[in-house]
Amino acid sequence: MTRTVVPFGPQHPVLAEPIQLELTLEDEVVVDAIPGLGYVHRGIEAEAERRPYDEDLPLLERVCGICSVAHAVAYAQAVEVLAGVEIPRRARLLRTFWFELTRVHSHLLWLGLAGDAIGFEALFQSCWRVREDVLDLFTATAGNRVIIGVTALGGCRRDIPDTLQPTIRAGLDAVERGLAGIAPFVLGSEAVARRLAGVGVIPRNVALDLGLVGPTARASGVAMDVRRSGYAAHDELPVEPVVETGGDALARTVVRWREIGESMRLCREALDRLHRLPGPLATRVPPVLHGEAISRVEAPRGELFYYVLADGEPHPTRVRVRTPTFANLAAVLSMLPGTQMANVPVALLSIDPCLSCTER
Amino acid sequence: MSLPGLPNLLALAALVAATALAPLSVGLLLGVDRRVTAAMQLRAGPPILQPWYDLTKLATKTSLPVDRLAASLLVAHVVLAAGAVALVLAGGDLIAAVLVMGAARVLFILAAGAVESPYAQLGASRELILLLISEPLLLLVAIAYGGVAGSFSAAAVAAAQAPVLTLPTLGLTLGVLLAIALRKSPFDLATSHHAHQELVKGSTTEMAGFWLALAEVGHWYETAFVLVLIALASLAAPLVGIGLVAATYTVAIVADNTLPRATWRSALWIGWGIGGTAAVIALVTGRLFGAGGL
Amino acid sequence: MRGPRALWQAWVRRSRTKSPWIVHFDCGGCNGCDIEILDTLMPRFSAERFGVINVGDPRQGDILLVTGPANLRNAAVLRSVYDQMAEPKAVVAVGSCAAHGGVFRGAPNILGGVGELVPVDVFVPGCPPTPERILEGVIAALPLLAEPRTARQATGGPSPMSIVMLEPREEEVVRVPAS
Amino acid sequence: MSRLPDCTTVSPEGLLDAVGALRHDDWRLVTASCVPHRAGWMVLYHFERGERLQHLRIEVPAGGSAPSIGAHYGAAFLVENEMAELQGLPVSGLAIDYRGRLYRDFDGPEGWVHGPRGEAISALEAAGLTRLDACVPVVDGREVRAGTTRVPEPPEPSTNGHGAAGEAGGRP
Repeated sequence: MTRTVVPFGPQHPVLAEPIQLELTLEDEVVVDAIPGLGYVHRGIEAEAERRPYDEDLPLLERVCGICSVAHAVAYAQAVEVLAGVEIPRRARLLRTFWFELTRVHSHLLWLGLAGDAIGFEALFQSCWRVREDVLDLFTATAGNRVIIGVTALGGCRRDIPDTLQPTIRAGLDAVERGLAGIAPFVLGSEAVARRLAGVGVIPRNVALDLGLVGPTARASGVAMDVRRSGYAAHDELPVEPVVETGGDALARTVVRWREIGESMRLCREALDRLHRLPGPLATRVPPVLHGEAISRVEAPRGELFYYVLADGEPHPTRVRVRTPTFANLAAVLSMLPGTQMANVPVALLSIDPCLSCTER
Repeated sequence: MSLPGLPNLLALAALVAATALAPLSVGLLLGVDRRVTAAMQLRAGPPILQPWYDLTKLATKTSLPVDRLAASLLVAHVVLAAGAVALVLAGGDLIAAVLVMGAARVLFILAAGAVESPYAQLGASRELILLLISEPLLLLVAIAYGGVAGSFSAAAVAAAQAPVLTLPTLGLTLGVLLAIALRKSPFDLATSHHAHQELVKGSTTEMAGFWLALAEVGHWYETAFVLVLIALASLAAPLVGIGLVAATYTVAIVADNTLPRATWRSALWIGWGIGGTAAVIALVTGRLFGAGGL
Repeated sequence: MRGPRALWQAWVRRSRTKSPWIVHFDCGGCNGCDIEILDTLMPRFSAERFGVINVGDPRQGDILLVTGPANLRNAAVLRSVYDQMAEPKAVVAVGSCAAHGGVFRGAPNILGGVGELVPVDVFVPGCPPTPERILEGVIAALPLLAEPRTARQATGGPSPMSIVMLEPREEEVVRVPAS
Repeated sequence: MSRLPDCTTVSPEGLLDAVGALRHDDWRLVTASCVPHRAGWMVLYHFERGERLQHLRIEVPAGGSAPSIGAHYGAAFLVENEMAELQGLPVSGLAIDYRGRLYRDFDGPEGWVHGPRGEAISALEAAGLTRLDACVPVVDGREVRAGTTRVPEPPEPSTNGHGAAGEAGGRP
């Protein structure tokens, strides 16, 4: 039995982001994994405590370039609780639209990377090709491809006028055509299923013990979805959690794939309700706040948690961000021992890790 | 193939030229391969000459210091691999050529394992598994050729007319070998042009610049070796041969673009299951219907 | 008619500028630029038509694409990755953060732009820059790959300190509305 | 002034029992938030069950420490290490202790580098690059290197901002 210590990272091409995993291998089987973090830690929480409430918004949007809408909405909600304001219905619907579109783009991005991790380059390329259509929708509605900055404290900064609706619907149709095109290579493919099945298994009780969130938890049979708490427009657009019981990389793929469809439906319903809906875009939020507030949203990777403490200063006293990957990192550590080295990227990617989120 | 009518010196010059040109034509093939793959993924691909550009660039980069043992092993690897190709081109013994190629690959594995990086060492041990898949298959192919021609000399094989049943099965085995030589699969062994792999570049992780170019040339010779073996079977019937290569290549590239790549475990089964069975069928039919018993 | 030596040199220069292998390094950014870099390899932008390959191994790379503000722990890794690359090589700083720290400038664990650590040849502005701009940045760095840095200096070619700053396009200029 | 609903204040000594009771009732640990507060710390532990939230609050005076809740929630070690490193809260009984080296290679605010380029570079060279080897988290009594695979060599001292490493090309 030869023991090798393989340093996985910090600069490893499987992930675009730096993380280090010290993998101890016995032959080709991982027996131990220890994470080394800190390569993308910026100190955003500390920096947010030095900037005014409204200037924190662009900063916190850049906690993560993929799910920036989730961070913006979560932070704005916390501030709105502190201020005790209700945001207009139009803003809630708009937030839901962009949020769910973010989920579509994030899941497609992940699916592509997962395809890449199993050496299926064509799937990688196809998923990202469809994702381009989603990014086009962001460009059409917000003017930027990735970090779109549409959220404001108390509502939204941008509107989707009714004249733009046909364009957006055509775009959504294009995305759905693209999705139908790649469907045979995702869930329809026996070879893909065989490559993913049984990799990185997390049983339901372990998922509960570790406090996993998001698609990772749902794939292990835990029916949790923060959207059920009815934030943004989810009080009028309810969501049922997509649950699978396999607990492996395949189940996580299935969950995310089905969530893409669910999010497309939510986008369309939000658009329907926005049509001819009068009303302002935002409510005014006072610059000085008191108290403490908690806000949770269902980011593409799972529950995103914000705690904001205000002490009557023009800037928050404390902004605490608990990102989904921070919670799910424990899953990686529990699933890697016993995994074949060849499956390490698949197992690691199956939780959809986002390190710029994790370390802030 | 030997050229009996010409003076020996001229024949030698022709042999050297052919051996030198062999990897260059493989580079061209790889260029086409990258274009076709890109087209299948709806991308614009690189120029056809891209592998040559890559090789020239690598060879002329400022060399980083490299382990002396690894360096000499790499040089020996290329020399032996070229020798194996030359041996077949000269009409020599196929079995000997296969063994020389095997030795060349072993030298490469030693070169990869000679450095301290765990990625290179793991890559080397997987490269060894790949060798264990392909080397027996190559031997089987050589023996099947021997059955067809009644002799192991490449010249005799080129002259012999292979039976109808033998060619497709041999083609299948050689197709599997080609997929391995092009490093299409298995993915986790791949020193392919694919960055997203858990061993980074596996066996070539620690090689750079000129030394990486050397490894690349050796790798092109391996591919050339398989191509020359394919050509041997088809000299008597060129159209069949070209058709076979095109068909196996198409299958390989379609599979590459519609399926995830195999891990080394599944590659072992697929390689031996398909390639081995086909080779054995070819061996038996070649023996039964070929030019004469051994 | 040029001699074989000149022909060979022309071929080498051509090869070097037509085969940029990319090493992507995230020095603490938010993922936005990193995903856009990967996006350049996708069908819409098809970076491979310029010979671009995304290699994971710095020893085999030609162009270092750095994103993100320089994070204090990652700074040492960045320097090490840069040192491992063989000449000729070039550095492209992608995004506002890599240029000067961007929105994170002044954050506790941030040093500033990556220019503090490695000699940057091209700055690509944007938060994040679009894939087109990133490709433009890579193409702007290609002439630098024709010769090693020392040779460039000796012959008076582009020097290591000559920085190409891509000008923002009209549509990329953000005008802050007077509130 | 809004305060958190469902928030119970307990003493640091009584924390483990309170957490154990919640664990027994299948509450999920969401996270913990640490706020420097009156020369000490205020720590909130957030729990969730069936879309309901509940919080435990402890106040740790200066010089005191918070007990690790890793016995009840194994995954808490990350957030506890984070609180220890970023807010300076001493956490006792950590199962995996990064010794304040989870994110940074510097101690506290005085090690944070600000200021113009030259100073930052020299500070990094003086402290960061050379001290990277010193960041050794301890796991189960064993020291684990958090450095890089290819151990970064301290760069050559340079006269300008761009270091001699630029010309050297290869590794030293």
